[in-house]
Amino acid sequence: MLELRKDIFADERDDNLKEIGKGTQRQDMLGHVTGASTYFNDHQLQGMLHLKVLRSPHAHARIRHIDTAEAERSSGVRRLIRGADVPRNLNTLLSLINFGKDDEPTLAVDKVRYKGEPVLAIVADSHREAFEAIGKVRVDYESLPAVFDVEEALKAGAPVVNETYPKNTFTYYDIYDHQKLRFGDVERGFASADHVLEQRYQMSPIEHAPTETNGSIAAPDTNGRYVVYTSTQALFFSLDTCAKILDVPSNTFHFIGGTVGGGFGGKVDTLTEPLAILGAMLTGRPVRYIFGREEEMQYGPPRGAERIYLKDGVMRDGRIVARKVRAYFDSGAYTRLSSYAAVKCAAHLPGPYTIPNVYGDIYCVFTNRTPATAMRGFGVTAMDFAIECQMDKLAHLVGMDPMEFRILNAYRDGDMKAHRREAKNTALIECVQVAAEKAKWPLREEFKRMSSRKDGGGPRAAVPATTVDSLAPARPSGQQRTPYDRAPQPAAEPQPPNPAPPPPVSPTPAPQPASHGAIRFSSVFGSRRR
Amino acid sequence: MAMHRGRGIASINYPIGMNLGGDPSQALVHSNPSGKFTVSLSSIDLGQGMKSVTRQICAETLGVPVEDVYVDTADSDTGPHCMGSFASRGTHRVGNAVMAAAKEARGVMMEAAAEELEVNAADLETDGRGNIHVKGAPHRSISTKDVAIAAQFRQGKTISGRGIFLVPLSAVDPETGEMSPATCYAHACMVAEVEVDDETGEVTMVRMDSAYELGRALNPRLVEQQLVGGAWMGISHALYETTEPYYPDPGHGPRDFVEYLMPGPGDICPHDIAVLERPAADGPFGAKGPGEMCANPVMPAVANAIFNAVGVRVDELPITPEKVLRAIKAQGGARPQARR
Amino acid sequence: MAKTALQFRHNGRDVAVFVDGGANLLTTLRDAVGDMTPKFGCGQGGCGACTVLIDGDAHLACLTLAQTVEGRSVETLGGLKDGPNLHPLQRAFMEHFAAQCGYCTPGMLMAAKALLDHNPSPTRDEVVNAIAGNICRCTGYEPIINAVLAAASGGRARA
Amino acid sequence: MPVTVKTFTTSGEAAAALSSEREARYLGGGTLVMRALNEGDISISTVVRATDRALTHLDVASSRITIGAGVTFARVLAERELAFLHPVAGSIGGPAVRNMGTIGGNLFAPTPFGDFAVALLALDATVSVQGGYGARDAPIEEFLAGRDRLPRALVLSVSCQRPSNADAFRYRKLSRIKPKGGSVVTLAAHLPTSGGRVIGARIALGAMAAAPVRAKAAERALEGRVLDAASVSAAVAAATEGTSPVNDSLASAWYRREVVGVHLRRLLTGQV
Repeated sequence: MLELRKDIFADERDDNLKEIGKGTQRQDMLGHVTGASTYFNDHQLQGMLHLKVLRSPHAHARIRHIDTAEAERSSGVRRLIRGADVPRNLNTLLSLINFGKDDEPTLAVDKVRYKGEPVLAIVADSHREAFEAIGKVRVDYESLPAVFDVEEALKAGAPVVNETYPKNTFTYYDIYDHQKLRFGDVERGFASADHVLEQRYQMSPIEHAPTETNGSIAAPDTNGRYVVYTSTQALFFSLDTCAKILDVPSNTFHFIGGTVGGGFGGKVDTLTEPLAILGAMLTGRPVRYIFGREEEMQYGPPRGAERIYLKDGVMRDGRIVARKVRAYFDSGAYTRLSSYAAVKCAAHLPGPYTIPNVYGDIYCVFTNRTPATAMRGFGVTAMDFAIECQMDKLAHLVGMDPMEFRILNAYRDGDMKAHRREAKNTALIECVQVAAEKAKWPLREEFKRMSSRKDGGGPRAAVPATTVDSLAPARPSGQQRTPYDRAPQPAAEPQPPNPAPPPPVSPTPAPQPASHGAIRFSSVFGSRRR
Repeated sequence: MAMHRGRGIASINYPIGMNLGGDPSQALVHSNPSGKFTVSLSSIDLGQGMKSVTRQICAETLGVPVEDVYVDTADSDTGPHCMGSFASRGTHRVGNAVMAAAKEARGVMMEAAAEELEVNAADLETDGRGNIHVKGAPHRSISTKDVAIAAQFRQGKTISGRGIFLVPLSAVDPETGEMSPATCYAHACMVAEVEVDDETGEVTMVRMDSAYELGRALNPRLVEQQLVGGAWMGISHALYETTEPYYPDPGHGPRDFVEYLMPGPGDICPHDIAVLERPAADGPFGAKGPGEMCANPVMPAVANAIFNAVGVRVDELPITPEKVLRAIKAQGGARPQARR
Repeated sequence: MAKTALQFRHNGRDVAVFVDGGANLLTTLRDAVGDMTPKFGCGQGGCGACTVLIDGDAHLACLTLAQTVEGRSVETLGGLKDGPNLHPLQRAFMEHFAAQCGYCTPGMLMAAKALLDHNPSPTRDEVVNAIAGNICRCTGYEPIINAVLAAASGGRARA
Repeated sequence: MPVTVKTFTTSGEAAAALSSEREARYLGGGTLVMRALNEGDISISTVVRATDRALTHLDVASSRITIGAGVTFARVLAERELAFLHPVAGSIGGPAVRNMGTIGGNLFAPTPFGDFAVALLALDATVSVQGGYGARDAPIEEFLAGRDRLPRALVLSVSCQRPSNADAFRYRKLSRIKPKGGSVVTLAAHLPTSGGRVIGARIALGAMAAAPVRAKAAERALEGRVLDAASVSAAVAAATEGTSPVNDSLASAWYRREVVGVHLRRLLTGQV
């Protein structure tokens, strides 16, 4: 049951609209209820072949030898694909937008780093024949010690999971092994606090479990191109990832998708398109590669587990004066998108509250499990679990009503946030007040009268003196440069307190963008070759 | 054997969009001589309603009924570039791109109408039902169909438009983490009520009351779909699902839908939702994106409700009956907290 | 590989196809008959996306050996409409916004049809049990249950 | 090696085919065999079917009931004479699985599945098996203990005495998901009474060992006694004896041991 509270913030809205705000029927609903909606797999192609992947049974092992003689003779087998057949068998998803180094092979060559990692693919006339051929492949593995705990992985002597990052943690800005957030001085905050509370929170990996599993169909198209029916959540992202891995111009591909049986973040990683296309290239026939449910659950990328240490200083009157976070993202064997999760997580601290001293160290850690990826609420969901459980404990500690405790500490318009931007368009207080009203949760009058639009800014708008880590080495040339990048930014001078950010240079008159920090154009996405 | 009830709350905000390599989306709007419009995208509909929301945004911006607009998406040969459907960026980025494209198309349409009615374009307005008339003189009117025919066959104008919306990359200061992560934030508060069996640790959802602030409910039915479905996923994350039940030990991972635990149709509870709208300065009609954040408040609210019911804090997800039972036994039995 | 001839009624029409030994009904309907409405979700019997009716009863096509439907009647979502007219269940799913990605919808509708064919005025619990074998990851089930109750005997469902 | 389907009109022929070919599997409802084929189990090259009507025969007229191995859970649910088994059949799968899954197939289901077998164990059922040389009957406990080592036999039917009164047979399945889910623990009890005292107590547990298992110590605690707080507590205290639960994704061995007693108490005291 949904109620629109039009009375709140009415003065900021123009509700004189015709189509916006109406509960118009979905454009795709008739297709859904008649079964006419067309998903990637709902295509009949003449002479379709089926691709199955041989996956590693070991979490960490060296590949000494692969014997495919018997498999190649197995009935119905059209082609066997190994790592050596992949034109560029090393990639990381965000290399397309200039973030992170290539660290993941499409098919493992020397080493397998997680149980289920693809080692070899077989393209055959039928599912059965593909399975039979896979059963005849002999792989000689040399098992290696594996590490599954994020903190163990960071200890000296831990097995090296991903040689691109030998310390088992993603490198940020070429200098740090974690993403930082520094705002004010938390140690001074803790010293002045009436109570200090440190807690540990732990989330475990979660599967997107869309009812449609990952998959794609690739087929030779006209004029030397390939048509690819795909379940991707990001059409051009996947198209360009395939262009890079298969080392062909991006217009070699004609991607068709758009109707997906649930994504939730689990269909961004371009898991099946590269091999399906390569299969079509090598056999000249349409090839379908679709994850089975067990594959999706155990070897499809999950939402990464996170371990969070959260320390707060709070005053008797309920004001939180310091919040320190140390968090570990379990990226699994490869980077994929987890490197960005740590950045998004750092930006989220300390949650929707104005706290004068905030400190964050967020690690993106490699372990020998299925590589994690984005999932609904990426980088924020687990941190919100930790923060909001901790807020309840702090309220309990100072004997304050949990709702009132949220309103007291809530951020308001004009406050300075920990990532040093002014809080605007805030509405946490109103949400708490309305939820309390709906749940018949008593609030004292003074808290009912508080507003996101009152009592913000002023002293709360200042960037407090901040202690930065002592060893801040000069910044080297920056990450993998592409020919389209401008010269690297000069090392950022310490920002003057409360700087007026320069007006954003935007190629088109984007409607009234909010103020941003220094602008650095990254590569022109999509049309460049590396 | 006793069943204990408890209530817990959580309040959150959520960043709209991505700060990674620049976050652009493009849109094309074109029409045919019968005055019908097509929005051409390459953005993906995962079920969140991408096609439906952009259709309404285009119709509103053009000033035509939604029935005159259809969205065609995800053919890389026809659709313009888009980063993809994730990070709550769809409504905001693609919506703005569609608005920009529709504005340009509207501009041409109004010029063509002005030429037909021999007035200044600035004196014209659309009635949202397929007609364009002189402000204050509704009888001096022309249908968008006739304008389209005139534009095509007499005036030689193409009623179409292109749009791009880019939130430029905001560089992150390595020392302080200073950055512009997002241009606007959605908000929410959730009150969850649970019942805990203190002999088995089983937790049952009793009800949820929530308030979500989303800038603008572009389509309240689609918003309701996200908030109801998102809350269900929140319950699933809170009490049920994981690919590694014994994490960080990778063993006993589920391989099918019997082993992978998610709330069934018999596990759902009433959920009473209020939606607030404080428009974002740069959102299409103020809209932010409800799709991702709607699950986030449920997990902590449920954990806090379990504490209120039996006095145990379980800080590890999912909060299985075993974790609740072990905590109850460790403190020598249930300790219900003050009822709120 | 030697094929086996198979004849059965598909949505009221007689069809004849050749299947491999061990082929399941889902692959047969999609690849041999060309009916794309039943969906592959798991191949394990756990998601219900492949639910079809065999002689009026709900079955999982992915766990049904194709040859076992010889001479029997198979109904899929492709046959639910009555000519151009939507079935009451289809209208109710639309009105109640009971689908988002739509991938579980074919299975949900066939499970609901099997229920209403045997029990025109089900209680809410009976609806919950009828879709117990159908996984939906998007809607949270509430709109689907409400839609089935609304479709039951023209909407006079017992709550 | 493509899969060959062999259909026989009599169970005897089917049993002979099963025992003669190493890679043959019998197709009951399909929930086990078809899943294996879908997931690429290349060890199956022959699927044996039997259309023998005897396999779907249901004899519920007398106090000794006989259920053909090919009878589905849905058919049990539709049979009024088998009302005492409705909670059992109703706790298995969704409606589609119940239209397909068979009583015979359930006897082979690995833990934590096989809830119908748990009920049959508590009812001291007999399993009629078609060996290579004709049918023979085996007590269900013996059948379950040896089901993995059994030469490839075809189950023809199961039979058991009808419980003396509705209250004598009780069943409870605990799963994390409602209304349908895998078993955390399944309990079935047959407690015939004479003069208020339990005579011939049978308690069977599911998901507490590799196959359904009897809680004999708990049975002994009730045998010959009135069902009261003392006897119930004695039975509950002995509930885990002889069990060997495992960790799986539904629950841990620790948890199963902790709660089996709680649920046994609720089963014996008739608590919902």
